Amino acid sequence: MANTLNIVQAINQALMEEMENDETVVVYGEDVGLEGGVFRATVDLQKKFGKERVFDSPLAESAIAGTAVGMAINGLKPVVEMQFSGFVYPAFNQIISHIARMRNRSRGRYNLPMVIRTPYGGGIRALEHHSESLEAVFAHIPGLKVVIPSTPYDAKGLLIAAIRDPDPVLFWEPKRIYRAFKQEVPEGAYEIPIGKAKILQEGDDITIVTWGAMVRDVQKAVDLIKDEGIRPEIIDLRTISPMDRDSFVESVKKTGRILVVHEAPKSFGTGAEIISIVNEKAFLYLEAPPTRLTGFDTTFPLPRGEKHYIPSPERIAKTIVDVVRY
Amino acid sequence: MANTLNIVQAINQALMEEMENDETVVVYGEDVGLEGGVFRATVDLQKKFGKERVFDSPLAESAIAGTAVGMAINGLKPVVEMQFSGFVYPAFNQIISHIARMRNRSRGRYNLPMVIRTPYGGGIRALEHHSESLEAVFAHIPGLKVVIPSTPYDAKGLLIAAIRDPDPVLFWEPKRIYRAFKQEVPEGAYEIPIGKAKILQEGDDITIVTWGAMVRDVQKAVDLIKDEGIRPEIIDLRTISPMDRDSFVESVKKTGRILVVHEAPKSFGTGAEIISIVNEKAFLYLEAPPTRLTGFDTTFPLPRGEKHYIPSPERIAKTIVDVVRY
Amino acid sequence: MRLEDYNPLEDRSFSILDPDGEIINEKDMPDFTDEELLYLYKTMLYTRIIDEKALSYQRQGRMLTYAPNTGQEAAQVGSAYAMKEEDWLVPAFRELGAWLVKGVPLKNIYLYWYGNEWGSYMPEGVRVLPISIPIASQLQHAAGIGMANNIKGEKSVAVGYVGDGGTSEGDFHEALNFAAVFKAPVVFFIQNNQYAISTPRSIQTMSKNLALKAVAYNMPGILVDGNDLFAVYVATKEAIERARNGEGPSLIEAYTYRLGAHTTSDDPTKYREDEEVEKWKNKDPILRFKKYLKKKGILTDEWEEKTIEELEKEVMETFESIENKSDTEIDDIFKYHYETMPPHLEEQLNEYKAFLEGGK
Amino acid sequence: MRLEDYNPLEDRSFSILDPDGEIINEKDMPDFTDEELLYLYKTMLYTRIIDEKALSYQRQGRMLTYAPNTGQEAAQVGSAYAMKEEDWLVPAFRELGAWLVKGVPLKNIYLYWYGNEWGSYMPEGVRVLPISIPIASQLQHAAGIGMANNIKGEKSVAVGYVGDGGTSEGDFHEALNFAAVFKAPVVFFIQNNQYAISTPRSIQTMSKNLALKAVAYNMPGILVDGNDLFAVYVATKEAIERARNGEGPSLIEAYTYRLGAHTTSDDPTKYREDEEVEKWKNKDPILRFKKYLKKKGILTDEWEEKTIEELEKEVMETFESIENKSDTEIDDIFKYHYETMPPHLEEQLNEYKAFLEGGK
Ligand SMILES: Cc1ncc(C[n+]2csc(CCOP(=O)(O)OP(=O)(O)O)c2C)c(N)n1
Ligand SMILES: Cc1ncc(C[n+]2csc(CCOP(=O)(O)OP(=O)(O)O)c2C)c(N)n1
Ligand SMILES: [Mg+2]
Ligand SMILES: [Mg+2]
Repeated sequence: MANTLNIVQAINQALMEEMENDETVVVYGEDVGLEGGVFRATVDLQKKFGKERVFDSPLAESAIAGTAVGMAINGLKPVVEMQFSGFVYPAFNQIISHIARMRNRSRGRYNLPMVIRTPYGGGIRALEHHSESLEAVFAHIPGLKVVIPSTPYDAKGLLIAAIRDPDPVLFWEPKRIYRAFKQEVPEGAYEIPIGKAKILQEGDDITIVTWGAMVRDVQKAVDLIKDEGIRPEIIDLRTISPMDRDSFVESVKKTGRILVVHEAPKSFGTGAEIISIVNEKAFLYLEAPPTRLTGFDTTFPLPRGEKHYIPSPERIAKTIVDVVRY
Repeated sequence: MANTLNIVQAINQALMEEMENDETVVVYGEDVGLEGGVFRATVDLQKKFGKERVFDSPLAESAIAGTAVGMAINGLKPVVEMQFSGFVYPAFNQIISHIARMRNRSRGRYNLPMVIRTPYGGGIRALEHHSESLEAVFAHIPGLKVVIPSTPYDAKGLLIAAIRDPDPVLFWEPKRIYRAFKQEVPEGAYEIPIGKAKILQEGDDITIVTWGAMVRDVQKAVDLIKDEGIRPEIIDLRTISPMDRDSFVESVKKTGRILVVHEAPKSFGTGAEIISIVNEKAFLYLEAPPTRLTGFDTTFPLPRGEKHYIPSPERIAKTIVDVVRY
Repeated sequence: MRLEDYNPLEDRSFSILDPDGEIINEKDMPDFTDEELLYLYKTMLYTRIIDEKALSYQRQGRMLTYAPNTGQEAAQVGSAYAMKEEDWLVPAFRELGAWLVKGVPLKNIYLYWYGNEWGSYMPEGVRVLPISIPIASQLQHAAGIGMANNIKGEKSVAVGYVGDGGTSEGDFHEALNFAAVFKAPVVFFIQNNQYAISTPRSIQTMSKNLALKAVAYNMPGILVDGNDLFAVYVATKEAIERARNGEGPSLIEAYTYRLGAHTTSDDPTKYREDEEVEKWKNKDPILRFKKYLKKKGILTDEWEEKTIEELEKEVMETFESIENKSDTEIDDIFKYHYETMPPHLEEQLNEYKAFLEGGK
Repeated sequence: MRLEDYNPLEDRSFSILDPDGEIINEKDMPDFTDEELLYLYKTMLYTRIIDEKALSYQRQGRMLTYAPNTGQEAAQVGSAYAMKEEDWLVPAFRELGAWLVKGVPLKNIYLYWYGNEWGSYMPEGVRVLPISIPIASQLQHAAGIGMANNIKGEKSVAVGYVGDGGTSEGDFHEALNFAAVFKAPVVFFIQNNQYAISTPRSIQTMSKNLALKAVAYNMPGILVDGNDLFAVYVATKEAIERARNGEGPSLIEAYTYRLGAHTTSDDPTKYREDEEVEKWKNKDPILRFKKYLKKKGILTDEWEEKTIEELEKEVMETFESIENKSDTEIDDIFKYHYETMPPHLEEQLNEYKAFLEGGK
């Protein structure tokens, strides 16, 4: 059986099913219980599994992350929500100093099967701090996994994989496309492996790497220039760390060109890492400068300015053409 | 007049002189007052300027950073110390959500002339969290400046520039070489501009970019292979963000090769950013793959393993040769 | 009243004006002139009108996310009225009445919620910090402002606002602790409106009230009826003067209720009962103030009608003055990150402008 | 004693054994067998010997940074002795006596301070978390362990340790708050040794004692003489049993003193007077326990001499068993970041090994 679901619904279904399958899974965070989360990703979970396993927490991100460490050590699989990725920062110390390190620190004695879910990214005309895309910050920390789905199908499969992962996973959800489209999503558990990218479209003129909400914008961009005779290979990275390097390295060996598109700030972002890997592994194949099209190195603007920030399909299209015509 | 000082002493002198010159400068943090800091960088400041302007704070990094925001808005220039860079994380929310943003948020109405000083980096056989090099995390945040000196002379001049800067500066001090060597340091204030790298040695075979304690290791490495007939250009980046891009871009146009050496983890590090900039600005000049030699993508090991972590002069030397011989 | 004599562990609420507009505590009644009373009433009306208009603009799709204040006017207006011009207001994001009293132009406020950063550009002389979204983090700024006053020997006071939910954050603890340790002239003002989005106060903490958390820092704490402007004013005034006199910080819990939604994105019927809301409507801070003024013979229907009409006109004109005219300049996105724009930002700005000019 | 009846606001210290080895509170005296008393004494001796040896190895350049415990033995041993095997010990980094009672082998402890991660690999069945360096952050883990016990319906309790300095961190506040809100079976145990490195307790907080901070979370708080093993044991025992019975968390402040340096990198003469140290030497927890045992006739000089000799031998042998044999395997640096090593780590490991094999 399959249903047609959007991303929020797919996430909700993944949580439902994993809580059903595994009674050690617990869900908590700010407003996730009674009301089912500000984006309704956890809706009905409390009704179904009770207040013991699905509950509202006090307003304190460090404690949400920090208590999850204790729970994971003590046999549970906490899946906690941070209300927006811009509010993960109070939990930064717990994430970097403990969550990323407990397995290594204890030489494998204590591992942390836990997930931190949070909606990330801009484009929803929101207040300050509600549009952040700082996945690269966490990807730089040894010991973490950072996963970003771009479709309902992937969201469910990746979240299930994250919950079952014996190690901590940061699960960043592209809120701009939470409800943007629906897709057939099979009922019942399935996993999409963490650390594997997906080739969305094969081509041999240019490799385009992207993830999250930008996937659709890249697809729109490619559509805009479909008469230009360019055959791009589009890769949805799906996991930011550890990264599926082969996916784009092999692709670049074929295309000779690479464009990374992300909405996070440009400098020190994920694009830089991808480009460096390409330099290390496919230098001799490069026919044009590996290119980044990203958010600016500025704070994400309030709504009256936000349309400038996220690379538009038009800008992406122009950049694809520029790189191919280089 | 000039004195021969090591880095800690140069920092102390910079603080002394700026506190003398400008009565709005205040210094606080954990153990910085009476005892003068665990590394003695603030020694004698309290004696000289009193407990009002130099004081011990309670043990709370978020409050140290957060109160500095209020002080800076209210007319002071706080220079706060975080005891080790591994303990900056509780202050992450204040740094990223407020310190980096106050000027932009208020459209220039409130700017924050403040400095966060902290010893960073490994190699001192220390406990966990005492060896961190996560400058890239902060450099990815729009609105911050990240400065790292590598000599006593630079430490003083950069710190004075940081204190006088109308914007917040993160001043990361390479603790491994705090006392490693002395240098003539002139008395009296001088500034070294933030955002400007320094070419330590000119050459046209390879560009080596590094900073902090690795500068000396690179110099040692170059010395190890001085008979190989390789003429490297060595650049001390000095500011991680905003970066002096021209320094290495121009150099690569001459050398065709670049090696970035840092002790932070490899993936998503500063090396990636530098390599991407080189790709964007000097692609056609590249004769070999831009290369990174860095710390591993692992937690910094406890002392019995640390010798493996930081790239040794021998490894650097071998890598230089490899890149040049590519 | 003496703040030090009040024991928050006894869990009694300090109040002066009851829901029927009666003065139940003559002794502590502040000595306002009729003019002042009308100003305070007018400001509460202004606050409510701004709220109502914003909500209706939002429903019409002319306004973005907005955080309403209805029900909390006395807590906001009363506390800010206790501040002097030189005092600093350090808000969270739900302090409309306080902003107005402190001189923040409505234009700024609407501009902010309309999605433009210029809303946070405070006029010269208005010592108000921008809205701070990360919960409780702003309290540290209040503590720092107070610490700086001590260092500089200035007599101004910082008033930091936070919600009931905000008391659970680590920053709340650290800010109060720093302020106490450094005897900083700061007043921490909790608007306990019973909810943090959908999460009721009972889930935030087991402590009987929030004011008693002051005990942990050895500072005075007081629980006041937050819908009683007089009580709020008196307690805040005393806390501020205490701070100004070098006696250090205090904590005030204003017990109030958010009659509306958390923000325009929120549907409160999901998490609370109508009866609860009705109960609190009877405690409306504006209503009881009006009853008092009427009984005192200070307020006339004509004055009220005229005032409301004027205020509505002003609010509408202000909104119209920014509507559709407040798109962010591209340069503004880049210009304010550093005093001098670094080359990489300049490059990004120029590239983007070139793209726009290049058509498409 | 009833924890709930004790009021930390009164600032009285709970004690049983005075510095002269006299029982001053018969009513609360625990009912230990002679064997137990000797075990406790022996463990405190063990703790001190481990400390002394570590310091001497360190001075000889055979040991790295070490954080001494001398003076705090009663607080550590007494509290841990109140724990059952199924209870979780969540340490900061200065809990030597507690580790030993809970079954952490000395070898692990020395290995850790010797700079090898294997020190934190706890034997099966030893419910002790690794040393946590970031101050106060571990309390959240204790709260989470307790919350998990509630969810799983398990009857074990988590005891989280923190120093006086640690009470200033936001995490302290959040952890206590979570534990209280979720009625988690947790005991928060403050070793107030008067200093956080050079910073005296008086700079951490204005509150009269640290135990009273419990009031903010509506949990019991008690100030105990931390150099009195009996008092520490009784208070902790009651707090643990209370937690085990579903009555929620409590806070214990053990008032003690660090007789030595903060760590071997620290010089305490920079920030405190000799007289102060001397005063506290008279309150030595081991000395008073010894006086008590002597008076009771339980302890003989022969037993003590023999025991010390045995312990010293064991300590030296343990240290020698790890000395110079504990360099980290290169694989170990990489192997424990994830269950399965990702390709980029494998690559880095292989490249590095190839470099080492390639000579140079
Ligand atoms: C650090 C942080 N976490 C989460 C949020 C999301 N959020 C916005 S308002 C709010 C509730 C705040 O409740 P309270 O402090 O009681 O203030 P109120 O909204 O009732 O005025 C939350 C959780 C945030 N803004 N900041
Ligand atoms: C978050 C954090 N900040 C700073 C430090 C550095 N540091 C190590 S121990 C210490 C003092 C701790 O004092 P206290 O909590 O009283 O424990 P004690 O050392 O007295 O046992 C400090 C500041 C740290 N380890 N973690
Ligand atoms: Mg509230
Ligand atoms: Mg201490």
